[in-house]
Amino acid sequence: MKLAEARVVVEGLIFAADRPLSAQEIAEIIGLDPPAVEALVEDIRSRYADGALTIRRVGGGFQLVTKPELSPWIEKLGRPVIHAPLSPAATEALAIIAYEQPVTKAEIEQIRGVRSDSALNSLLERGLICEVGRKEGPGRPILYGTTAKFLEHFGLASADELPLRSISE
Amino acid sequence: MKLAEARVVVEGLIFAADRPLSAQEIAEIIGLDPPAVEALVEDIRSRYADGALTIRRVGGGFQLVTKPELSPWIEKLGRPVIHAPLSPAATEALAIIAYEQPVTKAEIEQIRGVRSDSALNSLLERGLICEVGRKEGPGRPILYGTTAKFLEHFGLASADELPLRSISE
Amino acid sequence: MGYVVQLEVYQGPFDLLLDLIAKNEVDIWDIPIATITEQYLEYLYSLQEKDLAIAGEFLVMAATLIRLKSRLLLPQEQAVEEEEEEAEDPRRELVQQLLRYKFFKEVGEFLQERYLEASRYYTKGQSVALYDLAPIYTQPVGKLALEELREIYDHLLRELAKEPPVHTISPGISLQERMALVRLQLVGKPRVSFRALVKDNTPMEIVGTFLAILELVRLGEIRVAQNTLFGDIKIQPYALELEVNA
Repeated sequence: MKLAEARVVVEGLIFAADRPLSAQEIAEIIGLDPPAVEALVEDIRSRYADGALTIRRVGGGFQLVTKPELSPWIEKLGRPVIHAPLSPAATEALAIIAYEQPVTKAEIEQIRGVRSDSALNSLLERGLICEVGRKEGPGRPILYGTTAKFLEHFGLASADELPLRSISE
Repeated sequence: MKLAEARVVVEGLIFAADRPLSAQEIAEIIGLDPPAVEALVEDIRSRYADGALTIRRVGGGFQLVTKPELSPWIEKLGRPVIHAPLSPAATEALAIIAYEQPVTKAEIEQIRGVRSDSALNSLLERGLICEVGRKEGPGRPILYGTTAKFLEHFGLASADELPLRSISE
Repeated sequence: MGYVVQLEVYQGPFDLLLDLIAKNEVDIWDIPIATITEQYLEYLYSLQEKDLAIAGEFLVMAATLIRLKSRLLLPQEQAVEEEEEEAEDPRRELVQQLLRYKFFKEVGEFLQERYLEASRYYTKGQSVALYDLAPIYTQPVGKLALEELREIYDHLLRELAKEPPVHTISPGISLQERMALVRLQLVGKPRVSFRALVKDNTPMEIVGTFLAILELVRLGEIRVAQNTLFGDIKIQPYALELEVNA
């Protein structure tokens, strides 16, 4: 396959996928190596310069999205808001789960200093966290972890973009 | 708004909309008239010449899709599997189409008393109905009818074999 | 009667303490426990004066602070008894908890910001935009029977033929009373379903309860979720962890 053709296929795949596609996945489909895919994505992105779309890197994959400056126009479509902003309580709980996973509700509540049932429910409903197992011990409490959707929801390319843990602690 | 800017907004709207957008709807959002929108859509389409995407006209609106020649590649992403049964709304729309065909969306909505876009989309995706023509008159609205797949599912040789309506009405 | 409040903007006792430490511009490793305890209690008293209930976690922290204060006031004899062992600062554990909490609170704020930024990027609105890649429906029509289709159609036509029904509205109970009923149902429960709130199932009750829920959402007292079209509506108190029953 010629590079120009490969570029078009990569663009089509990223558009058509209903989830962010990783360079690895694309590479397997088109039979090139991941660095070549990365280069093609860069090429596509630069060709989008005077259009409405761009490709962002999120959750370890590529995703076709509209440029942020168009958001005031797109809001006029009245597309239902899938993700209302999370409450501070829920983001605190999510932060703890992201770093401490797998973690139980009791452990989260111990760090936050308050009950966290509704924060956890809200995160579960949005599919940002899920039950990943049970902890050994009395009551075998549920262990929570973050989902693939977590990074996508916050536009994070990978967990490395989360703030580093301070050393003082 | 300059035309170049309007073109970018139109592209963004078509991409982000959760339904095919008509020239009229786009025109209302950006404050141009429908023929100007049609011209912008043509411009976008021609700019897509050496890319993966194109704009097709479907159900009286515009929709961003991958070019048909890419389908062998895109199929490798896997077809989504949906287990959900028909929604009550879609079932109602199907009943109306079965008995009234050929019938327009407006006529279906008049009988149901509510908007029926997503019900029709769901039936189209399931292959139970299809576009069978256009009604003469203003706007030349699309006429819908049931498909061979529909007949097959209910073991009917033709739509004439549908159970007779009760006499009470 | 059960009464639900939210404690201003504080997410919990650690949040309140961190705010007091910041306001006093003191070193977190050298917290003036006497001053901070005093201010902490003052805050709780001010809530009481406003007739607001105080969550149990805030009271537990008050007790911890008072205990710390009394230990710091004790002469250092005990430390001497422990000989070589360095006398551990009794504040140490609290400070570690505070720092730990502070880190996650900041990550939470970072996530909030990232969310706002990320929400300006829109993804493709329709998933049907693929040629020859329609979803596979395992149940295209489900268990729908031909006879049902006819019944649905007949029913729709009968409804259409009917004169629009005239509804008379009786005064019934007020919106305020409906809201009070919904609040009452929520006391001590993580969530209730809309169906459970509507007992008599009369149109007045359904509409009245629905309006009460909308009003409570507007006031920020509850959150609602509906997972499927026409599905049941789940109602949760907002920020449950900060609520207590007076």
